[in-house]
Amino acid sequence: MLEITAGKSALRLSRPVIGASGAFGFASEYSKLIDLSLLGALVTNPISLRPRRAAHSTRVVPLDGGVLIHTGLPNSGIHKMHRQYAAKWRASPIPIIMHLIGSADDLAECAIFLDQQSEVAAIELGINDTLTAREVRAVVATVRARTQLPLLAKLPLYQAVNVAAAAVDGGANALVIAAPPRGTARDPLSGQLVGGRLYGTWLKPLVLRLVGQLAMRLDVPLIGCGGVHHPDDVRDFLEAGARAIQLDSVVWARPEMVTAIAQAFSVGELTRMAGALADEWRAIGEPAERRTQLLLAPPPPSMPSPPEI
Amino acid sequence: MLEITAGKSALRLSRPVIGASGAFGFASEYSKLIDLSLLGALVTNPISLRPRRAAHSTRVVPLDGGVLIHTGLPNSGIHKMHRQYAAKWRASPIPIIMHLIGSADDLAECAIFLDQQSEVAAIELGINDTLTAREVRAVVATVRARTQLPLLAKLPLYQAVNVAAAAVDGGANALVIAAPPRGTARDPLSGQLVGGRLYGTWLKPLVLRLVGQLAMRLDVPLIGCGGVHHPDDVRDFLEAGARAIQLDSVVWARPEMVTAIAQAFSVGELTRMAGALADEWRAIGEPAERRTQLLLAPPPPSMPSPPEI
Amino acid sequence: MQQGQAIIERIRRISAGVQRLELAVEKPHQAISGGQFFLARTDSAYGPYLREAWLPIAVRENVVIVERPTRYAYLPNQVIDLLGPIGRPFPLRSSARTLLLIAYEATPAIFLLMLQSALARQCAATLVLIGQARRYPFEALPPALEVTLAEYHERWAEREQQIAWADQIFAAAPPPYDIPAYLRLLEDVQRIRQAIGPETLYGVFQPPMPCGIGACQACLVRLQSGDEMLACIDGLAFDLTRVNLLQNLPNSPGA
Amino acid sequence: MQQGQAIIERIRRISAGVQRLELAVEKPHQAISGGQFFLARTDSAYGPYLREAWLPIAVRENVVIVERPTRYAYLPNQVIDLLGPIGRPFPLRSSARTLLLIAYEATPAIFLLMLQSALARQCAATLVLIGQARRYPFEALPPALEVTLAEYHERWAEREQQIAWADQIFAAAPPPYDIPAYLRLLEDVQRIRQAIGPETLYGVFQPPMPCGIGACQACLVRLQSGDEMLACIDGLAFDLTRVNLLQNLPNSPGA
Ligand SMILES: Cc1cc2nc3c(=O)[nH]c(=O)nc-3n(C[C@H](O)[C@H](O)[C@H](O)COP(=O)(O)OP(=O)(O)OC[C@H]3O[C@@H](n4cnc5c(N)ncnc54)[C@H](O)[C@@H]3O)c2cc1C
Ligand SMILES: Cc1cc2nc3c(=O)[nH]c(=O)nc-3n(C[C@H](O)[C@H](O)[C@H](O)COP(=O)(O)OP(=O)(O)OC[C@H]3O[C@@H](n4cnc5c(N)ncnc54)[C@H](O)[C@@H]3O)c2cc1C
Ligand SMILES: Cc1cc2nc3c(=O)[nH]c(=O)nc-3n(C[C@H](O)[C@H](O)[C@H](O)COP(=O)(O)O)c2cc1C
Ligand SMILES: Cc1cc2nc3c(=O)[nH]c(=O)nc-3n(C[C@H](O)[C@H](O)[C@H](O)COP(=O)(O)O)c2cc1C
Ligand code: FES
Ligand code: FES
Repeated sequence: MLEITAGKSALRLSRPVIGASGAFGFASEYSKLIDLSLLGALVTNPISLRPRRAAHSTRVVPLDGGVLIHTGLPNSGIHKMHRQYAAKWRASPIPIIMHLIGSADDLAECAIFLDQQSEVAAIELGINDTLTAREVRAVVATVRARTQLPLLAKLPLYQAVNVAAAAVDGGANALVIAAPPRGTARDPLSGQLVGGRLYGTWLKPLVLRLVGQLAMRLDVPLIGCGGVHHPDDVRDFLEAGARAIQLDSVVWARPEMVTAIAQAFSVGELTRMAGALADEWRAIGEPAERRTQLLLAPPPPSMPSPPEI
Repeated sequence: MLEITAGKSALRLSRPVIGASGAFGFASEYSKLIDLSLLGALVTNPISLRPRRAAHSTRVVPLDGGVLIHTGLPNSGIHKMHRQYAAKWRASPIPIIMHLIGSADDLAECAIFLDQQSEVAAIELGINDTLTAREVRAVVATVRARTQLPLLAKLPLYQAVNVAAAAVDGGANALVIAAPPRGTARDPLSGQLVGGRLYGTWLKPLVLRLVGQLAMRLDVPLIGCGGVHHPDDVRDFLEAGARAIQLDSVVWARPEMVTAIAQAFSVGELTRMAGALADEWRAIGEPAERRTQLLLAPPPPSMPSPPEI
Repeated sequence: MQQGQAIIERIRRISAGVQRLELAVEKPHQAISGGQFFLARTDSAYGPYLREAWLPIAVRENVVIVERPTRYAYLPNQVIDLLGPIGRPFPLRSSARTLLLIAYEATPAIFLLMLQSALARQCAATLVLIGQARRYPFEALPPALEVTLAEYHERWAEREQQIAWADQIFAAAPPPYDIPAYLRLLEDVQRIRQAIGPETLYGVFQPPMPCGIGACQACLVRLQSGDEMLACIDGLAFDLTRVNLLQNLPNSPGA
Repeated sequence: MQQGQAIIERIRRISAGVQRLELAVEKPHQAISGGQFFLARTDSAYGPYLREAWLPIAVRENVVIVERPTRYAYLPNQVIDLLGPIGRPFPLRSSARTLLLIAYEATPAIFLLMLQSALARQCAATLVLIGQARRYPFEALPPALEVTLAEYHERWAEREQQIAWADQIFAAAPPPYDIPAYLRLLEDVQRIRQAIGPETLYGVFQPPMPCGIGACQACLVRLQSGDEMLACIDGLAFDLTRVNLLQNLPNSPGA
């Protein structure tokens, strides 16, 4: 059981596996395919104060081993979204975390509204790529001042190391490392270069490094997000110092892996997963610092890979 | 023909395709497999003032669609390297660019040394990931003050947008976007998490976006580096505003593609490559701004992909 | 919508470009109707990362026949991971007696399952194959179907009568869709029929579908009302009088 | 070293785990000697990104036979892209008359091509298969070769005599190499023979090789002199009395 506390309120995750914003929809879309109660929590797709419409332009470019997506974050604004989804969120077997985007003023207004409601267990703030550390602290503090809910900050990949401490100073109770990076690819349809966010297995080594670096520096719970496609990936993130992970595009590519990953964890305690080596494996309860230090300690004697005979 | 000039000295590239540091070795290693005269220039593996030894630790982790490498940048120091390779560099059919790494003081000493020599046509500075914009300007200016040679600055992926202007202010004559990012992966051999730089086709959309962003802001020649594996990738980089590209790990994975990519360019002028659409294609001579603007202009009427019948 | 496994039982090449795969599928995948499809993965690895749309053209007990281009190679007994059925059945009106199907430069495969039930209830149906679509092996089509060929839209000589004649009209194009073609068709239908009733003129919209389940919001189609609909949930057929065609141009200036 | 194409002419499974592929290769790839190998790519895509090491076990005119684990599936007529030959031939001394080859938990395939020429010039050769290596189908080995089996190094009962007897000793392990095993062997050889002459005791080092041509510097092996050598250029066999074994432990504390 992982608890992310904010004063008297707390977000309790029965398993360290969370459905990421953008991948699972606004509520129970995936309940047709997946037993969502296997997850520790679900983050909604991004929600803004005012309605946002879908991007006009090309929204998907399939890539070798990944995909570029630019949706424009369509949603009908927090008040209408709440009317539309409150019943589903109440019926959800797992805590719902709302992903909020917008200016500091917009986010403050959203936070005040959510503080009056009961369906949402925590807020995840999407931190814009262009904000400086000082601005990140200010945005988070603005929201912090207006809600009792636990506050997660999802940091942009490139800026994660630079703005992480500021997000914690501002009052974030946990950090999500990281939002998927932006990229450019040629749209085969229009023949033009288009921009969007990038998803794929290759994200994992990039994000894993940031988690390792931040776990050595910060005391706040870290949630790894990016390129998790296999139970072994969860093990790697936990060993690098994450307390939980988020699953994103794997649910599109191989929904059955979401279940496999979630089932690799029994409630509260952590069983060893397929492929895990006994002497490397650390229980999830140990503090992040401890686990990360171990990575830098002397290695076990060499373990030759299985012979090919 | 692309010229990168520094006062009276100039680096002249007959083709906008360059062998990147770290991939092609120190001189003619690949001449057994590739006609190097097809390239516009070759950048040496990183060279430091003093000798550096190979990393003790795991140096290669094969990944899905890519590879993590951490060599420690072994080299016997600039003076010994020069004695060892000067004859080969003189005999090279294409200009040799030396990739230098080290502190500002080390780099200054290397620059003074190279300014006395004749084999090297330009310097590429490896800009450390941890430097601020101010520090980047200072490092580049220190080297600039000590050599007449054209100066390329190779910027770290995550920091490229933040430090690019500073590198130009410091006196860089061209920017290489970008050095491969660092990551962490589990070494199957030791069972431990290890760090290193990441290579693979998936780098391209990340780098392409940075090139597009910088081309709109800066006037300096940009050289795209990262994930180029196909002639069409070159076209994408040139359209986004790059004046040339560097090839790195493709030479390991598919050496024949280096030749295919280089041969897609006739000398000076640019022929259309396989798969290029006539109305999208821009000549290389046009200024970067012009080409990048076109990306934001209204699109041609929709072009359906070839039917599957 | 379910995830399940299918086995390729038989592979039949019906022309240079088209092959038909007979898939033994599980129960939930046998209940598929015309206009619905599968998102398939042939590989346990992640290349390609997104699933492919597989179009069923016939269902026989536990066997679904899908059509695939011959440039993809399959093996008998190969196991395929299927998500589906995706989308809504095409809105074939029970009162419709005359059906006009138009394939612009595209395979008409997406129509064939609906066609089966339409012909079974005595609809008269005409298929128009335009441009490259003429390469489709129409010998393999049901004999009761009337087939018209045209080099391009304006050369489709019978279009006045055929458009006037049809109770319902469905048009398809290479994925994702072909807005200019749909615009030309819409104008023709407006001119020829004056008022276009509801549920009369449909275009097929098949944008890339990362999730296929309504979660990722990447497959939105914009309507003139300002609303947006998901192709994977509300599609693939959209009423062309209700879609905002200009706002769905790929990479349009409004982006 | 050249890049070229090979065609799989024949596939023969010689045990549950081992198959032999007969490859028709181009001229430059026929000139391959014991200890050298190919870096192969079966696919025009980039997965896996790095090439695989393919070990030739025999050469007959334009055919090279390589050994591959049976968990990889190949097809007759499949085209393979080969880089090679990589590395130096194993330094078999012309004066050597007795040869000891040791496979620790690994296939002895890397020795077989050298063994062919050694046997041709009347060397006496013993192959020691240790641990999992005993699963190798030794019926497929040349009859002139003496084979010894052992559960693990310390259970290798004949090692005193065999080490004392051999003019040259070569040891292999699963890639990249097995430093603890090589250390145990080195200690034994030192104890049994007192002085170890030059060109006597070799270990095979096969780190991952991104380039195979001496460019990427990723395959360095550290020597006791402080020098470094490239496995792809100077290997695969390194004199175990000259290598700094502790500094080549994977991910060692010095890192
Ligand atoms: C966490 C988070 C918080 C957000 N908060 C807000 C908010 O507060 N308010 C709000 O309105 N929105 C917010 N958003 C939404 C988001 O920031 C933007 O609205 C949306 O991404 C539009 O950005 P863009 O695509 O124009 O920018 P970019 O992705 O930066 O691209 C700029 C333009 O350049 C083009 N381009 C990029 N690279 C190249 C290239 N190489 N060559 C040529 N062209 C190129 C792109 O296609 C694009 O048109 C938020 C998003 C996130 C993730
Ligand atoms: C352009 C350039 C310029 C350079 N200039 C210099 C120079 O001036 N002087 C010089 O000496 N060298 C220079 N170098 C070389 C380089 O900066 C370092 O010497 C070398 O990379 C060693 O860094 P590192 O691996 O220790 O650091 P990092 O890659 O930052 O990693 C720090 C440590 O943490 C570990 N780690 C990372 N992520 C995780 C994780 N998630 N979990 C657990 N552990 C993790 C890593 O394995 C590593 O041990 C330069 C390199 C470049 C590219
Ligand atoms: C399909 C999809 C997936 C997303 N995945 C994530 C995610 O993993 N992390 C995150 O912070 N936000 C996610 N979001 C929200 C994006 O991070 C981000 O807010 C949005 O993509 C920004 O701009 P764009 O989609 O308009 O380019 C996702 C959004 C969508 C539409
Ligand atoms: C195999 C290899 C490839 C390299 N490729 C590049 C490169 O593409 N760009 C670059 O700036 N430097 C390159 N270098 C140098 C690295 O960018 C960088 O200086 C070095 O990798 C940093 O640390 P590390 O290898 O010790 O992790 C390469 C180095 C090696 C060994
Ligand atoms: S494909 Fe994801 S919402 Fe339709
Ligand atoms: S594999 Fe690249 S130098 Fe040996």
